[in-house]
Amino acid sequence: MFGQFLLNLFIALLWLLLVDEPTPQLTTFFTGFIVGIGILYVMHRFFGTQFYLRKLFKVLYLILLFIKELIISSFSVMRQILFPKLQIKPGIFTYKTNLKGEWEVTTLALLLTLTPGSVVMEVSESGDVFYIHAMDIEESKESVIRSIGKFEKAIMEVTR
Amino acid sequence: MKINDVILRTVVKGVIFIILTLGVYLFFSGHNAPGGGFIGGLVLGSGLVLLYITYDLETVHKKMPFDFKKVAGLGVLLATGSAIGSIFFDAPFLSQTDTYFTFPILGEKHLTTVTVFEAGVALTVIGTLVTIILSISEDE
Amino acid sequence: MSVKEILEWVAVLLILFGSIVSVISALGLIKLPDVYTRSHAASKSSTFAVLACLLGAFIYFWVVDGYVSIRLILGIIFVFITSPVAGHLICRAAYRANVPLAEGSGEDELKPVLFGGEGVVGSSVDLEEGTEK
Amino acid sequence: MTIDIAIILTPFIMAALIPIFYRRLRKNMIGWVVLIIPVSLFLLLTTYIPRVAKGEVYSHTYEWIPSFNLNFTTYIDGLSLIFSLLITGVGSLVILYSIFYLSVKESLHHFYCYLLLFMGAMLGVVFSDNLMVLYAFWELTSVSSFLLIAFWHHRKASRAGARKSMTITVSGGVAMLVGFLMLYAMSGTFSIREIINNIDVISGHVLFIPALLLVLFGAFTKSAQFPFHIWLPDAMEAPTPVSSYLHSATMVKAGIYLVARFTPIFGGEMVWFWTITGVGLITLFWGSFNAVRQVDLKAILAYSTVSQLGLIMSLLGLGSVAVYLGYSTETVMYTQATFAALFHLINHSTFKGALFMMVGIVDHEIGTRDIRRLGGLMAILPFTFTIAIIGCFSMAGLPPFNGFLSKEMFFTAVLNITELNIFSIHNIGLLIPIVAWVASVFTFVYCLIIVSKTFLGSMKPDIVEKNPHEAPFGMLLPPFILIGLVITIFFFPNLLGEYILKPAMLSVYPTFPSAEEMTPHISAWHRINTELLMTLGVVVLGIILYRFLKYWSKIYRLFPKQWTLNAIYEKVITSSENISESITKRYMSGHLTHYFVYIYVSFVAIVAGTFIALDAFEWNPTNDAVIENYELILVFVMIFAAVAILFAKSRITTVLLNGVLGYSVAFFFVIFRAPDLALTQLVVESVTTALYLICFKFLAELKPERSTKRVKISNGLISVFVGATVTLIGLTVVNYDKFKSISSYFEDSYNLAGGKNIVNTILGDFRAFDTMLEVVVLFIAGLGVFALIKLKAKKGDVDIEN
Amino acid sequence: MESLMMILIGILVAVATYLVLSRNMIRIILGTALLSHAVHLLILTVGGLKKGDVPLLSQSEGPFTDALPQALILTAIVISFATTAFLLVLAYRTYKTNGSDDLQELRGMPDE
Amino acid sequence: MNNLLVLPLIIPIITAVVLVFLKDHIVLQRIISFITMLFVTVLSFILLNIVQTEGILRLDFSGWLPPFGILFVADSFAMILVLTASVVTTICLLYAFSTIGNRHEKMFFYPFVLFLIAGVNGSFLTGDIFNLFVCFEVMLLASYVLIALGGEKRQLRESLKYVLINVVASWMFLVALAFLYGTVKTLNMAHIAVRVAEAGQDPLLTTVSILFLIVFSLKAGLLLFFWLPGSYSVPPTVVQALFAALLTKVGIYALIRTFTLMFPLQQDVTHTIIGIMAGVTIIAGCMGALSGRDIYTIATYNVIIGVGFILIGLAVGTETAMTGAIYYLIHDMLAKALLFLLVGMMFYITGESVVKKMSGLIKNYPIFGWIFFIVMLALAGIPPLSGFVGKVLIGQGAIEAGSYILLALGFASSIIVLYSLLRIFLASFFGETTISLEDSKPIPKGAYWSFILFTISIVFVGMGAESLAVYVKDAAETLMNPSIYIDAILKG
Amino acid sequence: MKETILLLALILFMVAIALVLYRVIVGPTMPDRAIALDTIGVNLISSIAIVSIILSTTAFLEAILILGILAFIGTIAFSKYIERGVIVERKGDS
Ligand code: NA
Ligand code: NA
Repeated sequence: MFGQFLLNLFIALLWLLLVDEPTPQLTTFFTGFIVGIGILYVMHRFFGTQFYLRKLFKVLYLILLFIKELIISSFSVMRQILFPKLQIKPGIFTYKTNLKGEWEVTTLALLLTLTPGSVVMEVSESGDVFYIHAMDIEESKESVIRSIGKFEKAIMEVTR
Repeated sequence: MKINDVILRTVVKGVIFIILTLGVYLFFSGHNAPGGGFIGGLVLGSGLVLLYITYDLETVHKKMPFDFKKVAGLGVLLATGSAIGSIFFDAPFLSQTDTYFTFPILGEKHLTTVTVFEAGVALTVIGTLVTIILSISEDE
Repeated sequence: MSVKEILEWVAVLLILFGSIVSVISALGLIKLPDVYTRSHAASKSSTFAVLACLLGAFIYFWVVDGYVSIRLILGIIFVFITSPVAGHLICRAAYRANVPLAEGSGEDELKPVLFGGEGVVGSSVDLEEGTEK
Repeated sequence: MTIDIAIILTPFIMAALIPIFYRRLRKNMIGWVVLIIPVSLFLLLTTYIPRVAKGEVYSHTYEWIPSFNLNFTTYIDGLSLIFSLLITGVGSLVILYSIFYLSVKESLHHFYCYLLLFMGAMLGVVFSDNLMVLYAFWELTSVSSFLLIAFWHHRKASRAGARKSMTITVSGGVAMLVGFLMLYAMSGTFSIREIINNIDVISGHVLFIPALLLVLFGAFTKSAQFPFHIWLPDAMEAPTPVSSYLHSATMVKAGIYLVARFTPIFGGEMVWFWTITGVGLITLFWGSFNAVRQVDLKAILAYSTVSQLGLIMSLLGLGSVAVYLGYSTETVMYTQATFAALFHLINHSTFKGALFMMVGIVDHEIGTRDIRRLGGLMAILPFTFTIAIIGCFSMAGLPPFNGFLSKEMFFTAVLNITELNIFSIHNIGLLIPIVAWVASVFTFVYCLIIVSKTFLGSMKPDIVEKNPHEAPFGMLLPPFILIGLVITIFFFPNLLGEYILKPAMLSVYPTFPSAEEMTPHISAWHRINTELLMTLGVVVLGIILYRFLKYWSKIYRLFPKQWTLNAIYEKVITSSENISESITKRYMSGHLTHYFVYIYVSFVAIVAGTFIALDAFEWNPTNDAVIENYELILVFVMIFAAVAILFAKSRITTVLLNGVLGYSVAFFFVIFRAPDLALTQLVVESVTTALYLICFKFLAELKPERSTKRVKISNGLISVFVGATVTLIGLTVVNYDKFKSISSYFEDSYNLAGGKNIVNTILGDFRAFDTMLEVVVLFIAGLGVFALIKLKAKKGDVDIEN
Repeated sequence: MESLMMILIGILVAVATYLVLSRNMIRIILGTALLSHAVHLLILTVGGLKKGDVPLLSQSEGPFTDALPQALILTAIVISFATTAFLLVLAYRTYKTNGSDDLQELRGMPDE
Repeated sequence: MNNLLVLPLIIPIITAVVLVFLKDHIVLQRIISFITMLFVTVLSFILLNIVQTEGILRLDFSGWLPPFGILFVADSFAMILVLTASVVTTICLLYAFSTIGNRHEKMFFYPFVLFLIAGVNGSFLTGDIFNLFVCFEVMLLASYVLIALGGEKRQLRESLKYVLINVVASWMFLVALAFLYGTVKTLNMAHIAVRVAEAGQDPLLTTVSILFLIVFSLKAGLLLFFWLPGSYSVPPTVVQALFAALLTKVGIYALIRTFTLMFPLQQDVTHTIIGIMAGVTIIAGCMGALSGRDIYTIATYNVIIGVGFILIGLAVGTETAMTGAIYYLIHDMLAKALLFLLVGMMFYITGESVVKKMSGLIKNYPIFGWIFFIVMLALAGIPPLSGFVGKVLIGQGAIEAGSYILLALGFASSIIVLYSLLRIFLASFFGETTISLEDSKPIPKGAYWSFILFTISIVFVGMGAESLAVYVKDAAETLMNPSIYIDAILKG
Repeated sequence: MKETILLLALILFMVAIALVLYRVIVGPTMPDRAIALDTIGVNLISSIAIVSIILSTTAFLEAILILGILAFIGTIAFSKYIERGVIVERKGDS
């Protein structure tokens, strides 16, 4: 995966040398990089791995997911702030995840924290159980558990 | 239940590069934009402190076995040394020289002895900041 | 109205929006009953507000000055990544420091794990001033 | 190197060499070696006599600190010669005496070293023409006499006596120094002779009288004049040779010398006349009156010395009239008082020196000086008795001893003065002879006491048991030489007058044309006159008083003990120490808050005081930048946070509020266009807050201030005043626009220093030196924190470690 | 604005002074922190506020706001930081050895 | 050439940092620090002489001409003080070698001393008012560490007070600087002088000058000396000696500089206030010295008296008085350092600090005792020792100016000085010796050497005052004629 | 108009800061204060961005990132302090 990226850089550099301007320009380098992307996309199957920019798309997806959750959750919080009569019942519940490794766990935890009405409070020593505080436990617990699978999948798309 | 700092540590592993890069950037950009040796050093130092907070003295010391007092001392020597250098060229103490060098690829760059001076400042700041925090933390 | 002008307005409105969100979240910080619920306000609404504002600024500088500020983007990324961590850490700390959940809270599955007691809400430690042992 | 300076320096050189001799020589030899110095100096000085008698003077200048006119100018004239002969002559005898008097177990090297120091210093005093050098030697006499008095410093009384003498004489010296400086201010010179030559210029100066009084203060303390005489009796703790030398013949005469030396300068002043005469007479009386009540032989002699010094002093006062009157055939007679003073000065040295040595012998052989335990010593100490009786009779003013001659002249002088009609003398002038006479009566009484209580009557049994012997020859020789002089001078007084006193008279009265006229012919016998009758009266009344001493001595008990001068002196010293202590302890409480209060109060009082007194306040907000709403909010946030700190109960809250303030400051830096500042402030504030938190681990939680309401209110007031001071001055400063800032220069930073960030070019180039040092400061702090934490006091470590 | 700042500075100084006059070491140290905030603002204010642009030649043609006070404040901030760091450590060491953080109890008598 | 000027500051700093790297090589640390100070001493002496022939020297850092850059200015006054400070430090180091102990030495004792002297020298030399602040801070930070180093209970307690008071003092310094910059808009001291003169030192400027007066008084111990007795009695002896010799003197230097160069025009206000403050200081110092029952108290209050006395010279303000003040400064630095070393040694030998609990020391330590005697006389201004010339000249100046009250106070104080020290001498050195020679603690050789060297210098300053006159007179002349200084900075 | 809106936004952020300050002062618990302080930092970031626009300078954009960093470090430090009483531990896994 990383080899592809290095190769891409190499192509860009090559491009820079080929163009051979009086002073090297950054834009030329970018041009070379884009050219490299094209070449690599065509060639990626020869490497036996995925096209490395595909991961990039997955990452972008994940980020968009983050943003979406953030927007939704902040609106939900604001709603609770602005409507005083709204009854909430906070509480703490657990969730056990299938994800492994610090990056995966962390990403999931951050995502969960950005989910409406929930904050990850603790991660168990083993690293697979989340203790989650919910703003309104009845409402949040279900929605969280519902969306958690989606998150796990999105993360695994990136990492595995 | 023992505390599991996995989230913190993972995130710090990621953002520490932003912080350190910013520190280096600030250090170099000082001459024409806000920044400089002092603030650069502070940010770099803060980055190190972040590591110490996230991990612990022993772990960080194993991976970065510096005596930060000496780092600071080195900084002072660098700052004063760059200043004293001018004496040997019969210029007033602290005189800074600057020239424009043309590098391959990087192009024309402005090089000045101020940079050495600022590097001294930065090292002192880093060294001192970490020394202070570590000394206190090691106290019982 | 040119694209530029529209974008400018978008930027300005984003900022205004952010500021409103920020005030609301500040109100939340005052109004919500306990530290955990307040942390929701802080780690979500406030973050959202600042992201909106920074994005607005980014667009504004881009559009008006033609200035693509990497620093702003980095700032956005940084805040975005770190603010949930902050929320997580503070809640954890508060909980470990015996800050009670608000009255009327529901179940607490963490308490038995951490303190070995029943999952009942509201430990009775007084945390009025500081939490040092 | 000329002779005169050699004379002064030799004793010092010898003193420096003593430690060397001390190691090489047998202990009993050291005195003999030392003796060489005064003897040879004396002989050398005698060679000056004929030349000085011819009116020659010798002066040489050696530069010491010419930049400030502090030069070593020696001056040998008649006056200084008298004193120098006394110093070396009596000095020789005293050293000879001390060789026998002091045991070899004593630390002789110290003794002779001090003695030589003292001798050199005295010679320096009398030979110096430069006031500053004179002062230097003057203080050196105090210092060396201090060492001599404290010679037996393991005794408490010795130390106390030394301290008293040093304190009093040095104080006098300091006053005298100020007087000298005033003289310099008036005349522009430190040379006594030049001042005398410029007397017309300075005599009308406002500083003239103060200078006069200050110089007199010095002279009086040194010469043990009332009420400063109290150090002298206590100084008797010194070994007897010291007393005999310092406290009869030399040091106490330094004041006399000074007065004589300055008579040409100040003599024409009424203040001078009255002060010296008055103080002299009081001292004369007080000394003799008190001598009578003493039981220690040395104390009697001490008071007697005080009294005799008063006598000489008063004579100098009387003689000063002649300076006022100026030269004429009628006025010459008034110079005779001075003549008598100088004459008596020599006489006193002879008989008093002898008497001290006599007491030394008694003390040495019998082991006590208490007259209550003495008596009947005539039989076993016949030679000593001879010394005593001759010395005492001379002191009492009886013929055929020199004291008689000068005493008669004293009476003449006090009688003469009553006829003058200046200085309001006629009002109380008659008191002068009366006091003089009464004092002489007491003098006679204590002389009788010395002789009879010691040598007459029957011996006390405990003394008999000791089986004492007459003193060795070496101890008797010096007093006998002096006694010999006592008698010789009586028979050949005019030799002394002609060769020694006459040239000195010219030194005191430089404006008088001839010394011849001022040198009276001294005759032991003259027709019966008032003076002789007065002497007769003294003898008759003296004997009566001595007979009935038991009955009238009760009057001494009338003086309450706590009101003696000594008691007052002690009281002043102790109470000034105690008052100082209580005041100092009161404000130096060790309580930091108090110190801060002093500092802030001074700050407000002095700074705001000046600000208001000079009417400097101005306020003109028209040039102010506009205030935006958000800035106003920020200001309120800051005020709110600041005030909240005052009421915060938890330390975390206070630190966080401080952080809020710091961040707000950073935001102000943003608003006020200071990006570098904003960045730095943000980071520093955060790091500082972190430091607080880290350190809180080792600190206690805040406790509510347990101050009283009064303290809180006063602290509050102080705070408000401090804040107001800063604000008011600040408002005025902001409006001040007389100058353009130098910083416009830095705006060319790109061309000058190659940087576009002006602040950074200032820090890195224009003012890089500040930055360099600031880095050093930071480094020191870091290193300091490390050292402070790592270097902890060991357990049970008392602060002995240096 | 300058006048407003001066008043703010005065208030900060007054509060700081009150803190410095208290008996507790933490309060006193905080007082010194407030003092430095105040004086940094003071230095900036006396140079004139908002009289020009940010002193960066790359950002504007001028006129610039006075850069010299900014440089001075920077130095002052650093020094104040250094001092505060040392002071804090000194304070807690004092507290630990003397067992009190009350300056009145830390008077110490001359005859101890 | 002029680059030499920075060496008295930069050489100690660089050496100090190098010594940090030699933490555990104590002997090497000693040698290097001593050689450094010796070098600085010689160098200062050379510079002092160059100033005589070439006039005021200046070094514009980075070559920026005044008033824009920072500069060092060496006039005779500054160089005399640099030289004296360096001499004192050199000799004190000798004392330290044998007494300070390994624990301190390993905790960067020598670096801190070198930083201290660097700050002190920098304060004397700088020609920029803000840089003066920075140099002060270098000195202060080093002093903070030195005073607290050791960690004793009392030491920390007094250190805390010392640091806190100095922090507030530094704050006041900054406030004063702010007001100064706000008015005259410049930082170069000569340039300030020019501008103040141009404005005729109006009421506001005078107020600002008074603020500086307060600031420097706090450092000098003029009136605001409360911090001094406590903090000067806790650190190790050699540190006390350095403090007594150097720290207050820097404040005095700053006061003299401020009111002769920058704000000389309203003397009826400023010098009157200085005079009153000096008078009160002397009185308070005398009361303290009288009240003292232990050697440290007496010694510290003597410092305060000295401060008051020197500042009489400034308050009086004539050239003679200024000459005297400079002489007295030199004297006071040497003699006070020696006094504190001696007092510390007394404590070291006996373990006592109360006067009455010691007795008869002179028998077992004769040289020690006589040196105490000599320094006592020198401090009392007894001729021909070091205090005399200064005292006489200040007295002369006071008479010239008609300041009789100050004259009386100043001269009376020397009696109290004598009295207070005499009390120590009589009670502790004289009297019955209770400890036999064998049982008495030996005085380390290095300490003896430092005593003797100080004594020689005290005698030299007194007897050889003439050899210093050319420097001192030049210094005073420059102080009294600020135009000489100003021209040297701004013209040429 | 845009100017006014920006100013309004800035004022709103300031108001938010002022409101949050209440939480800093009142607490009642330390985590509350920590959260509040974090929020203040975040709001300051926004404010600086707006001021940058108003002053039309990019000089302060570093401050934004730095403030973000500091707010993060500060919050971590605080939470560790609250949780463990120390900020920097000597040994791992304590
Ligand atoms: Na969430
Ligand atoms: Na601060």
